[in-house]
Amino acid sequence: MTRAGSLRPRLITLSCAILFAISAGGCTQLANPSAPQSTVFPGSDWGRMIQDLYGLIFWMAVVVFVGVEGFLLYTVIRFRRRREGEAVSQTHGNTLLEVAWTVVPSIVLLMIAVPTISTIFIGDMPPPVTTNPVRVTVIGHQWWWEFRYPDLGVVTANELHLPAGRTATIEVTSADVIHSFWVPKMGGKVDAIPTRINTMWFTPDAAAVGEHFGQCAEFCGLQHANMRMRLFVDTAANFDAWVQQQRAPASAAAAGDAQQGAELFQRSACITCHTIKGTNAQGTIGPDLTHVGSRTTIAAGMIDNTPENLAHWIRDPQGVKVGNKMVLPQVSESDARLFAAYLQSLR
Amino acid sequence: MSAHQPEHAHPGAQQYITIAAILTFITLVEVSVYYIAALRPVLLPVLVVLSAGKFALVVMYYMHLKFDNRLFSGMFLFGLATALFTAIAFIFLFHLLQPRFVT
Amino acid sequence: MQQVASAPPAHPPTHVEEPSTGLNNRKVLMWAFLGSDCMFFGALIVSYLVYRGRWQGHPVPTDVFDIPYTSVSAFALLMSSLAMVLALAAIQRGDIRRLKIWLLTTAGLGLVFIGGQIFEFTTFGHEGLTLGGNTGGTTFFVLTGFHGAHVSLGIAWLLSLFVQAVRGQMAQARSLDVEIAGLYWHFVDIVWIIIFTVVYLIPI
Amino acid sequence: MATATARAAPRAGILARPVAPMGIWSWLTTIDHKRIGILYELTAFIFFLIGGLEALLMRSQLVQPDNTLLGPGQYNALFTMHGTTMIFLVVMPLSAAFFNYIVPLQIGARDVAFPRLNAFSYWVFLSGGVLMNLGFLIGAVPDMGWFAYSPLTSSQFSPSVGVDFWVVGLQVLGVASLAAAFNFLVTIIQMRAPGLSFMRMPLFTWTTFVTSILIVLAFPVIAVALIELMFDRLFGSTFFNVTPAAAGAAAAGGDPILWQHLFWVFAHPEVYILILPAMGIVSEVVPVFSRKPLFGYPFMVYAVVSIAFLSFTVWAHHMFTTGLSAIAMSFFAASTMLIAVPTGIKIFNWISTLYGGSIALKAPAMFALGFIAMFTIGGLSGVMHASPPVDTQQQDTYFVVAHLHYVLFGGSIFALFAGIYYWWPKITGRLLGDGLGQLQFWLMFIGFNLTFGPMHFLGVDGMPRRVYTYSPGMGWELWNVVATIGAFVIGVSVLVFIFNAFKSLRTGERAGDDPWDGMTLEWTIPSPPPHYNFVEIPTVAGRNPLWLQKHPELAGRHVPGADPIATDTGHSGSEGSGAESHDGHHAVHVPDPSYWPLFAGAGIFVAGFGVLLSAGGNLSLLAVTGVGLFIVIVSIFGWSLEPVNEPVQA
Repeated sequence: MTRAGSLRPRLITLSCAILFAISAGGCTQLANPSAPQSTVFPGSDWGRMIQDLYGLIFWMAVVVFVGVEGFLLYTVIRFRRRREGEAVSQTHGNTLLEVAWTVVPSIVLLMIAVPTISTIFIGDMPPPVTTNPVRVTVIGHQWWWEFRYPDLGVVTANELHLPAGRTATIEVTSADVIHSFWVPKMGGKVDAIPTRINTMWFTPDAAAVGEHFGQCAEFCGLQHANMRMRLFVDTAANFDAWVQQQRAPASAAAAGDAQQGAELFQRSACITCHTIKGTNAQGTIGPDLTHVGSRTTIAAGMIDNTPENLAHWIRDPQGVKVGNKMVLPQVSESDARLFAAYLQSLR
Repeated sequence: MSAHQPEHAHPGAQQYITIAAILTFITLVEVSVYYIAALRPVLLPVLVVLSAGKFALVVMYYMHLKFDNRLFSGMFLFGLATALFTAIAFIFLFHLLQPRFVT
Repeated sequence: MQQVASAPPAHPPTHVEEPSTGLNNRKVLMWAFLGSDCMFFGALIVSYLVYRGRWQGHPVPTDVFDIPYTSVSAFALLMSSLAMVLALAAIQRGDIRRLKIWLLTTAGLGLVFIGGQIFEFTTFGHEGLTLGGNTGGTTFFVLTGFHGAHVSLGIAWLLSLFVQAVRGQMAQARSLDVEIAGLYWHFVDIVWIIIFTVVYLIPI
Repeated sequence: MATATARAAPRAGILARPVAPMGIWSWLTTIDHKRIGILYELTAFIFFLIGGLEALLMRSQLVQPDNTLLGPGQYNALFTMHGTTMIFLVVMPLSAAFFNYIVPLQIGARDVAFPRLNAFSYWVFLSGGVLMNLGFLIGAVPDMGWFAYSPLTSSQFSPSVGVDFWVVGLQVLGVASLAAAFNFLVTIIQMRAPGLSFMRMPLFTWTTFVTSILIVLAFPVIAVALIELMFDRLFGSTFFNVTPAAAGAAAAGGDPILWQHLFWVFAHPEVYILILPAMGIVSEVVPVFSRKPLFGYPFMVYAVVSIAFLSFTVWAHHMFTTGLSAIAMSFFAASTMLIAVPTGIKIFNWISTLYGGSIALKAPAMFALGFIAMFTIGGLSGVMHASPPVDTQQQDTYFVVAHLHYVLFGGSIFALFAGIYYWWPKITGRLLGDGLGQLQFWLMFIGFNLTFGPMHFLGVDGMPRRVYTYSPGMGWELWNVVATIGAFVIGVSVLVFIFNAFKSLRTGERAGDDPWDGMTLEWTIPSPPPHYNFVEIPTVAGRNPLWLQKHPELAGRHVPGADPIATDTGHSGSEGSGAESHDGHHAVHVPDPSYWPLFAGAGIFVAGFGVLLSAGGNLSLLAVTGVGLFIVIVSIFGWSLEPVNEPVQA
């Protein structure tokens, strides 16, 4: 027993050191700022409230983790069997101890529950800053996002623009199955459910100006993995400029490839599904293309919006993203190039 | 845990018929209150109480839970209570509780 | 017909271990089943209640309900419970003749109920309430249909007891068989007590 | 012997009674709880290999960004079937295998309360498992996720019959689970040996009892949900359908959220159905291998019972992103956090059982310790999801995948392997090799943490679940490679186990009655037990009766004087001949085999198959279902007319 006794402090130190090393290593990794969809670098007021809560629970969990696992490890090493048939004292329990580890965790959980519930109610109430909010309706489709700004008369797809410092109130719904709207930098996800409208709000930080990634977070069928989006947090001036640009009808194609492409487009099946404001194209099944040339990606954030990619997409949408609703008659390579030139010109 | 409940502990035919008379009476009341316009505002609680009474009478006397081993009551009531809790929760979730923030 | 070498001697295998509680296994099973069935009907009834007041289009169930008609068939089912306990009381006394009468009465009242339900479903269908028409029709038909299936199963059970009684296979010692069938039958009845109130009588 | 006890020519039933003592028919017609337990174990293990293969395929696809090993449809089918298989065809039946084999032994019974119902449960389970996997043969595998959220499951968005295979398969599996749960409920209430009061029952029997209650109350709800989904798909009802059946028609009016509520009212208790038996196994293994009785037995029992109660009040914590009201979210958050209290009690009591003991680090103990360590991590991340705002960042990410695998793999699977190593000698009469067991443990432990540990990081870095591909540059590449390597290490550990099992069956060390210095009644009888289990039903005078009998000096505060197991032949040891030498009036009651459970199970298979045939749109094929139900009804009649035991000719 004396041998074990002298071993004890060293064992405690050792096991705790190992566990702290593991948790600390974990924490550094948990904070990977280079991941564009990281959930722990909030760029909005709502995101920060969630992060504060997460931080509180996380560090409590680390303490409990180190305590419990350390105690377990220590116990196993300290009381491992050294010879067969050892007699050990037959404790059956200790009511005081057991009441203690019923009450103490309850108190710890209460410390989590109170800020949790207050945060729930803050998120459920109208946003605290209501001066000049930006209202956006988000509609999930298999497998792309439609963004409508009802007060600004802007309709776009897959790329959401918001001004820094102004509260965005988001109404989320779906045109088909359940999706989930999620831009981790701004806060948690909200499900897009047909027949229902869910709401959330957040105010992008001034420091968050730039491009952020998001994607559908509720399994929605074949191409769930490729239902992505971008959020651009703009400065106030840039946002206003963007709105002015997006409100305008499609710029008339000048000449050359783009103009040939425009004529081709108006005669094609494209107009049954897509809208280009100011033209005959008034379909509502696919994304609004009025300013498609101003977007950075196509196919719901899958590929960059370059003339080559666009032409490839038009020639073989099922090859790029199997199962998507865009089913076309075969388009010749030269026609595809014309289409792409036209669409690229829609800025 | 008590041993066999002797069979003669079950009530006799006379009591069964009395219960049936009460059940008939409650059913008549139920259907009549349904047609009394003045009772419309309190129809819901009245009907709930009356049908709960019918339910309890059948369970206690015809199914003998009043006389039988308490284990049976426990098994049945546990299921019933879970079902009731779930049903009430659903009514809250779908009809009574709505998110406040709706623009 | 070799026996396994390790088998115990096959003395008359009548010795059954005394159950821990002194209760009958099958009766415990039936009560456990009824506790479980509460959840089954609870889920069906709650599906109806969730949509109640959110029905779209017409007709909806409350448009077509005929309360006096359904009251009569509900009453038939209620009285079948009386016949059922009288059948149980009869076999507990060893009165097989009355057992047969009451079993048949119970099954007959059950058939009246089922007949009423078939007629009701047909009428509702003619008036335009269909399974796929709106959530009212969907939840109403599936809920009451599964209750009807329970009743039908009960009728088959009662009739099989009746046939055994006619063939002279029922005796006072088998009163538990009748009691267990009765528990099932009464449960089906109390479920209808709830359905009748919640679905038919309570206004939106 | 054979002449004297020849059975009467079968008269009482419709069919001749099966009599073959060995061979395939004896297994097909067996109603011996031990053989049924072995059937469950083998079947579930085969499904474990299938489910594991599905996981390895998925991990191979995700090893690098933009991988093209699998297409989206294949990947979606794999994760749907992996989840469904592991839950319903692996963890539940593996637990059921131990319920079957061990619980009657622990309570001193010769069989379960309804042996034929027990066999029926197994055959229905097998039918459901086969129906569920039939889609692989015709290329229509369910691919809508194991949670089957409407309206993705409607015939509009999932016209393939894959969803129907899932619906029908799960419905049939539900029948099997319910039948088994009723049986174990009645068995534990009714068949306990004299003196074995509830508060003396071994913890594994307790968790079986509570699990059975959960099944009995939770499965009817999924049965209703599946019926409603089936009606929507086959008969055009509108429980969950949102969009109108025909263009121009009024909106169908269905609410997809109803499915989620019904599903999670079932599926949250289901989580405890998966974990409670594991906790029971650990509560058996930890005391035996530390040579101490379970610390705080009453608290452990209350914890199990309160977890069961609470499990019906927390379901909507799976739905924090669906737009619940603030009050509802607060309620479900609070009830979810509350469930951490009894869970914590269990962990502290296990560690306290170890504390001050003499811990033998043999394979069963290693797996049990692995369970405690890993389950703690899963529990802590669970508390994080219990907070709705935090959950909105974690829901449907790999963080949740990590959490659920720490609970269900680090939890349930580790505990089930602890149970396999612990009870294998009782079942087969031979020990599994401990060296190979240690190797398997460390491979599995390391592989498990390599696979699922990094998934926490992936989740925090924003990787959603159920994606078949991702782009480079998301910061997810490294941890996906690590996770894939870990998954293959787990695969190797399972191969080590299979090798160990075969080796043990051929040349394993003979176990004897009581290889671990056990505490409970199953270790008082020979290994493997004779088919009647106990020559004489023991009388129990305390918790851990065998332990007290063997070590009266350790009895501590046990009531002095009472013999913990009052039976003269309970420890006879030799190959069951004890019964013959015993005097005449203690005939052993063991039910005879029967064809009917098998036929009834086959009838259910045919009925389910009929629904699948008609799912193509031809409802007249429902006649096949009619035939199946007819077989079931005939079987039930044959079953109820057949006496439990054939009368024996004098």
